Amino acid sequence: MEMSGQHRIRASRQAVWEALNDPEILKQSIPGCEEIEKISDTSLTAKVKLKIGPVSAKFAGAVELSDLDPPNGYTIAGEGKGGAAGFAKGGAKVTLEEDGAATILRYEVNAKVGGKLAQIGSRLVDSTAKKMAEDFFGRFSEVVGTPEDMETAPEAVAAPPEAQGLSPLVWIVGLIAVVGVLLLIFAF
Amino acid sequence: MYDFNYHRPKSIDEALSALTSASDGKLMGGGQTLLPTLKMRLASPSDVVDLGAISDLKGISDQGGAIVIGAGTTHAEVASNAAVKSKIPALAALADGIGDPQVRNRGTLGGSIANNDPAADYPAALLGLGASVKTNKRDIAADDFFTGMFETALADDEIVVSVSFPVPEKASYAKFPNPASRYAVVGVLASKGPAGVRVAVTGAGQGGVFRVAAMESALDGNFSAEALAGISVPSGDLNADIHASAEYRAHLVGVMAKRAVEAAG
Amino acid sequence: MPSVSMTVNGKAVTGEVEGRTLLVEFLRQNLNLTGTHVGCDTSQCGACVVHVNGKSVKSCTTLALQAEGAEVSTIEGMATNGDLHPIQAAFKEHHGLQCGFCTPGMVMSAADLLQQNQDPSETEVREWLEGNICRCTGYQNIVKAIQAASQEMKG
Amino acid sequence: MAESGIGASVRRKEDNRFLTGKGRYTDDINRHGQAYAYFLLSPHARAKINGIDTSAAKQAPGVVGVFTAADLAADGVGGPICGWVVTQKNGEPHKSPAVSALASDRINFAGEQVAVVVAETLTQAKDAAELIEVDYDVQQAVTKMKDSLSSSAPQLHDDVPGNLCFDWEIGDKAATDAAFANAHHVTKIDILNNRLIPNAMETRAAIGDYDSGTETMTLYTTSQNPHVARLVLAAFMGLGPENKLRVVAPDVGGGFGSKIYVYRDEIVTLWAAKKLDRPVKWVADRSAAFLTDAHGRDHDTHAELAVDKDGTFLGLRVSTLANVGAHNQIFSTATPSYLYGCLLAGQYKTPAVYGEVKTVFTNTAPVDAYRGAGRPEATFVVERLVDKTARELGMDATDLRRKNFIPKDQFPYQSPCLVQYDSGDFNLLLDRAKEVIDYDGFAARRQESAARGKLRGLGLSCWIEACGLAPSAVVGALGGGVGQWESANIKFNPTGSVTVFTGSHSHGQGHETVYAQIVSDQLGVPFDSVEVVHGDTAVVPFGMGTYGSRSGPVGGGAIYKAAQKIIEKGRKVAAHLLEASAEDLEYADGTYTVAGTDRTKTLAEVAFAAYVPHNYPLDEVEPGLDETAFFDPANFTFPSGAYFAEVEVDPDTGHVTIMNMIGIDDVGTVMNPMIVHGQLHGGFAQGIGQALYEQCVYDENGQLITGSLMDYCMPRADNFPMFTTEETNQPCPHNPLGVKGCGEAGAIGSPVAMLNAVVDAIGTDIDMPATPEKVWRALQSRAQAAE
Repeated sequence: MEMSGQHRIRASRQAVWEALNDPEILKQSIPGCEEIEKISDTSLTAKVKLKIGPVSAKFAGAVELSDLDPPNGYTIAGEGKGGAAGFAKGGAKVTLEEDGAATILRYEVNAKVGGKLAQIGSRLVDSTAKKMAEDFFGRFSEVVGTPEDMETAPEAVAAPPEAQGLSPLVWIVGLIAVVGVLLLIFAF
Repeated sequence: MYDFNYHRPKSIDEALSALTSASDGKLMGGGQTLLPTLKMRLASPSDVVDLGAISDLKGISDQGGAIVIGAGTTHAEVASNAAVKSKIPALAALADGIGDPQVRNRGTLGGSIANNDPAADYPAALLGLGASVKTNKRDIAADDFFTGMFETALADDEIVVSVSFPVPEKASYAKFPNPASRYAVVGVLASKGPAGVRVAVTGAGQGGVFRVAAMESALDGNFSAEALAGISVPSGDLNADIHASAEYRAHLVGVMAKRAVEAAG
Repeated sequence: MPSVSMTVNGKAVTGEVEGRTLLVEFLRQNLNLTGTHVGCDTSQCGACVVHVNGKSVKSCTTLALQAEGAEVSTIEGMATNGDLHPIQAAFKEHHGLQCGFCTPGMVMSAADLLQQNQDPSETEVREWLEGNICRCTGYQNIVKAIQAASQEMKG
Repeated sequence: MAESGIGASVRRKEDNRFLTGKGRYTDDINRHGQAYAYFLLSPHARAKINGIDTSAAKQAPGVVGVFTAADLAADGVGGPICGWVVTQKNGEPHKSPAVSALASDRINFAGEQVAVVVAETLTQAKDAAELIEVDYDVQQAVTKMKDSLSSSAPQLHDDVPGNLCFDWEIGDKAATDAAFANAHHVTKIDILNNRLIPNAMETRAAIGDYDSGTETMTLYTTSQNPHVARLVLAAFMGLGPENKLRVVAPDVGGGFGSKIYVYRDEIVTLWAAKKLDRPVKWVADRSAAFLTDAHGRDHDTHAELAVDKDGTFLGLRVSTLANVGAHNQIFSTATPSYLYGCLLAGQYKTPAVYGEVKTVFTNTAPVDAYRGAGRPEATFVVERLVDKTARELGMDATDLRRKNFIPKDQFPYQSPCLVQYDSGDFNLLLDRAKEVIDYDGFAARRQESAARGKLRGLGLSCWIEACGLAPSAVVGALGGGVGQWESANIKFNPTGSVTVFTGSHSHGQGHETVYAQIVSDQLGVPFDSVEVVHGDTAVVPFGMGTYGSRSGPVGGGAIYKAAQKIIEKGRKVAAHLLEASAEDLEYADGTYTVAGTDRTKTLAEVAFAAYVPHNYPLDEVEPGLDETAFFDPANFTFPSGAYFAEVEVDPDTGHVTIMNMIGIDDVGTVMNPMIVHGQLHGGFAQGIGQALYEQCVYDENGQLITGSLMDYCMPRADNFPMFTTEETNQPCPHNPLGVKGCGEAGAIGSPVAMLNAVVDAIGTDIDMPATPEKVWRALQSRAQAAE
C-alpha cells in the first residue's frame, strides 16, 4: 500500500522532532503498543498488540532510521513479524517543516504486507492503513501538541513502488495497518 | 485454531461473568466470522463465550410501530418472519441476501452489528431505517452505534440484546455483491418513515456504513429516483480493492441508491 | 477435556473434544463419518454441510460443543435400509455429480431447501446453492436433480 | 444400442458410494499410528535463506520430526521434475533449473515449502511450525513476465540467464512474412489470457506408509496418474525401487490438470514416513492449495491476421509470452509450446502460420497444464482475432469463418502447425449452432434488450483441439519423456463376472461406468457384472493416467483391445469345447456359435472351462481368461465445435448476465451421452469462469492477493443459465471406438465465445475476466472516445 499525507501539529519543529524520537511518546501514540525500546540512536524495537473485530494479533518489529537530518526529517525502514498472520514491512520519508509556531509533518509511505495477511485480507488493506494512520496521528497530536491539532487526514496517492524509509510512527502505522487488515476479512 | 475455554451461558448475566472472569474473552454470536478467523490463527482468545443458548436474546416481536428483533436471531429467521416480511420487507430481503443459506442459519443480527464489518449488510439496515440498539446497559441510536470500521459504541462488557426497527412507509435495499465472497461491494438502503428520509451505504466507506446527506435532502420532498440525478458521493473516502476501485464504488453508490428508491416505490 | 453428547443420524453419541474441535472434526475423526468433507477454510464451499436440528449449517464453521444436545444428520443418514433418499436418487438419475466431493454438502443443502420449499423454481434452486461450490458439473444437472427430487417428494 | 452398451446414458456405478458418503478420498483414509505433517510456507516471494533454526520446534509437544532441505538432500531425495524437453529456436534444450524437495537456499514464490513438521496431531504440528525461525534475506520479487525478461530483473535461477525458460517457434516464418507482405488487410490484437487457479474441490493430500518388514513404501495420494507418480518418485526422487513403492490414488475429488504433477509435499510426506517408520498424513488446507497448486494459463500475446480483399485468410503471426512461474513441472514446457502452437491454425485453411513463444520464470507459483492446457489459449487467440477481423472488414462473423473453414473433404488435413487433423465437419457444426441459438433472431433480441436499457451481445467460437494425448512416437519426437499409450487388463472370472483394470484414472469422469459399458458391449456380459478397478499400482499393470482428454480415446482403446484378446483367447477354448475349428466359430454378443449350426458356448461357459481345465488341450491353449493390452494410437484426436454465448450487459454497473450458452460438439463416438454432456457443462462453467469471474492476482511483491475463495471468484449455480449441448459427430478414424474425447472441450471453446459476446455487447475490446468494473470502464472509455 502507498500513502502520503501531511499533518499540522501545534508544536515547534524541535518538539515534534524530539517526540518522533521519544519512545515513550510513540508508545502512547501507537494503538496497542505494549513495548517500545530504543536500541541505538538509529534503531528501535516495538511490540504491538492489536485487537480489532475478531482479530487479535501480536507483532514484533524492528525499525532503522537513516538520512537523519534533525530537525528536518529522516528516512525510516522497518519490518514486523506477526507469526502465523504474516509480516509487514515498509519505509517512509518524513519531513518536518515550520509553519509559524506549528509544524507540518509530511510523509510518504510504502508498506508491504505478506503471508496470510496479504492472502486473505487484501480487500481492506488500503482503508485499514488510513484508519490506522488517523488513529496514530490523533493520539500523537494529543500528546505532542495542543488540542485541535488534527487538521488533515492522510490521503492515498499513487507513490512509486520503491519508496524508502518510514517514520517510526508511520512505519508502525503501516505495521498496525497490516494487523488491522485481518479483521476486515470476515463479516456476517 | 488455538485452544480456548468454551462457555455456553444460559443468561446474559452468566455470559458477562464468563467474559469478565476470562483473561482474554471473546463473545460469539453465530460464529460465522469468529470461527473462520480463529481457524486462520488470527486470534487466540483464552475463552469463547457463546451467546447461542441465551433465550432472552432470541425472537422477533411486532410492536406495532416497530419490529423488535433479538440479537441472537439468525438471518434466516429474520428473512422468513411473517411480521418482518409484511411490515419491513426491505429488512427481510436484506437478511435473505446475507452470505448463503447455511451462514444465514447460524449468523445472528447481534453478531453482525457488533462486528461492524464495513461490507456487512445489517449496518445499512440499522442506519437506513433509523433503528435503535438495546444492550444490557442502555439504548443506542444506530446513528451513534457504528463508530468506524469494525468499531461500535459498545463497551467491552456490553452485549447487544435486541434491535428495534421502526416500521417505515417505504424502504428498499439494493446490493451489488462481491461475486466471490458475496459481501456488499456497495449496498444502499433507502427509506422514508418515522426516522425521516434515510440513505445508508455499506460496503463502500472506509469507516464503514454511512449516510448520504445530499441524497436524503434531495429525497425529502421528492422520494423518487429522479431526485437523485446528479448527486454523487466523493470517492476519496471510499474503499478500494481488486474487485472495485473507489471511483467505481462511488459510481455504484449512485446507481444502487436510485435502484433502492425506485424499488421502494 | 470437555465432553459432548448429541444425536447423530438418530444415534446418541458422546465424545471428548477440545473447545476448538469443529463439528466436522468430531464427525470425521471421532465418529468416522467421513462423508462430510472439508473443501475450504473460509466457509465458502459448502462441502461440509450437515443438518443441526433440522437446519443446514456448515460443520466447518460450527464447534462440536455448539451441537451439545442437538440432532445432527449427515449424508450417511440420508438413505434408509439401503434405499437412496429421493434427493440422492435424483442426483444419480440426473448425473448431478462427477468427482463426488461436493456431493454430500450439495445433497444436505438441497434437503434443507426442499423442506422449506416443496416446489422450487430453477432460479430458487440456483440461488439456494450460493453456499455450495461444485467445480465439475457446471451445476446444471444438480439443479435438474433437485427439481426432479422436489416433484418426487411432493408425490 | 444396448441398454447398457456403448451409446447408452447408463447411470453411474460410482454414484452410490459418493451419494451415501462412502466415497474414500485420501483424507478419509487413516493408517494405524499415523502422524500428521504440516508444511511451513514462505511468506515471501523472493528471498535468500540464510538459515533455518528448527531447534525450538523439535522440542515442542508431540513433535516427532522437523525436516528441511538439508535432511532430504542427505538422503538423496530430489524435487519436482520437468517431463518434456522443448528445443529452442537456437537448437538448445529449454532451461530447467534444478528444484529441491524443500526450498534450500532460495525462495522463488510465496507459499514455497520451507520445512515440514511431523507431530502426533495436526494442531501440534501447526503449533511447532510457528516456532521455526527462518532467517530470510528478502529481495525484490518479479511477477510480471515483461519485467522478468528485462535486463535489470533479478535472476531467479543461477543457470537461467535472463529468466528465459525457452524461446521457441513453430510454422514457417518466411512464408508467413510473405503472406503479410501481400495482404489486403491486417488485423492486430493484443491479448492477455488470465491466470487461473484450478481449485478442485478436494485439496491435495497424501499419506506415506512404510513397512519396514518388507521395506515397501505406500503413498496414498490425490493423483490423476498414480503409475507416473510412482515412476517419477522412483526414478528421480530416490524413493524407489519401483517395485518396492506402491502408489494408490483412491477416490479423487477433481483434478483438472492440477493433480498430474508430483509435488513437493507428496515427496516429503512419503520420505518422512520412511524416515520415521510410521505413517504420515498430510492434507492441504485451501489456503495452502491456492499458494502451492500449479496455476493455469497466464499468456500475453500479440497476434496478427493477414487477409485478402474477400476475407480469405492469408497468414497468421503470433507472438506469446507464457509464464512458467518459479520453476518447471511435468508439463510446464509442453503446455505453452506444442499443446498451444499446434492449434494456432484453428479450423481454418490459413496457408501460412508462424508462432513464437517465450516462456518466462517469475516469482509466482508454478504454472502448468490446466483443463485444456494450451488449447484454450490458442483458441482464444485465433477466435478473438477472427472476430475482430470480421468487425474490421464489416463482414458477418459466421460468413468470414465459413469462408475459411477447412472443407470436410480435405480430411485428414495437414495443418501448417505440425499436426494432422483427423476428421471434422465445421460447416455442419456452425449450421446447427446457428439454428440452436436462433442466430437470425438475435437482432430482434438485441432490440428488445435495448428497450430495457441493456446491451445485448452474441459471441461465437469455432474451435478445434488436439487431445487423446497419445502417440508415443510423436510425443517422443517432440521432447516428451514418457510413452503415451494406455494399458488395460481384463480378468474374466470363472463364475462369469469381469474385473477390468485400467491405467487411466477417474476423478469424476465416470470411468467405472463407461469402461464397464465398453466391456459389457464387447463381451456380452451384463453391465452389472463388470467391475472397473483403477488407481492402485499394486493391482493395475501400468498406466499413464488421465489428462488431455485421453481416457476415452486411449484408455478406452486399450480396454477395447484387451476385450478383443479375451474374445480371441475364448475362441480357442470354445473351439475345444464345441469340438470345432476356431476359424469356424462366429462371435457375437458374448456367444460363440459354430457357423451354420445352433451349437453355442457363451463366454461365461468358456471362462469356467478356462479356469477349470480338467479336459483341456494344454499344449494348444493356456488356462485362464485374463488378457492385457497396451494401446498406442497413431495420432492425436481432434474434437471440434461451434459455440455461441449470448449476454446482456447492464451499462449502469457493467454487470454481465449470461442469457444463453450453447455448444455443438464433434467429440467422435459418444459412449455415454449423459456423461459427455456432464463433461461439457463442467467445461462451460470453467470456461465462463475464466471469461467473466476468475483471476489470479499477485501484487508487485509476489503476494497472492486472490488467495482465498473470498477473493478468487469460483462460479456458483446462480451465475449460469441452462446450457444446451449437442453433438454432430465425425468418428475418429484411428482408434477402435471412434472416440475423440470431451473432457476439455467445454473449457476450450467457451471462454472466447463468452468474451466475444461481451465485446459484441459493449462494442470495444476487453480483457478476461470481464468483471463489472472492467466492463463499466470500457463503456466509459468508449463513450469518451465518441465525444
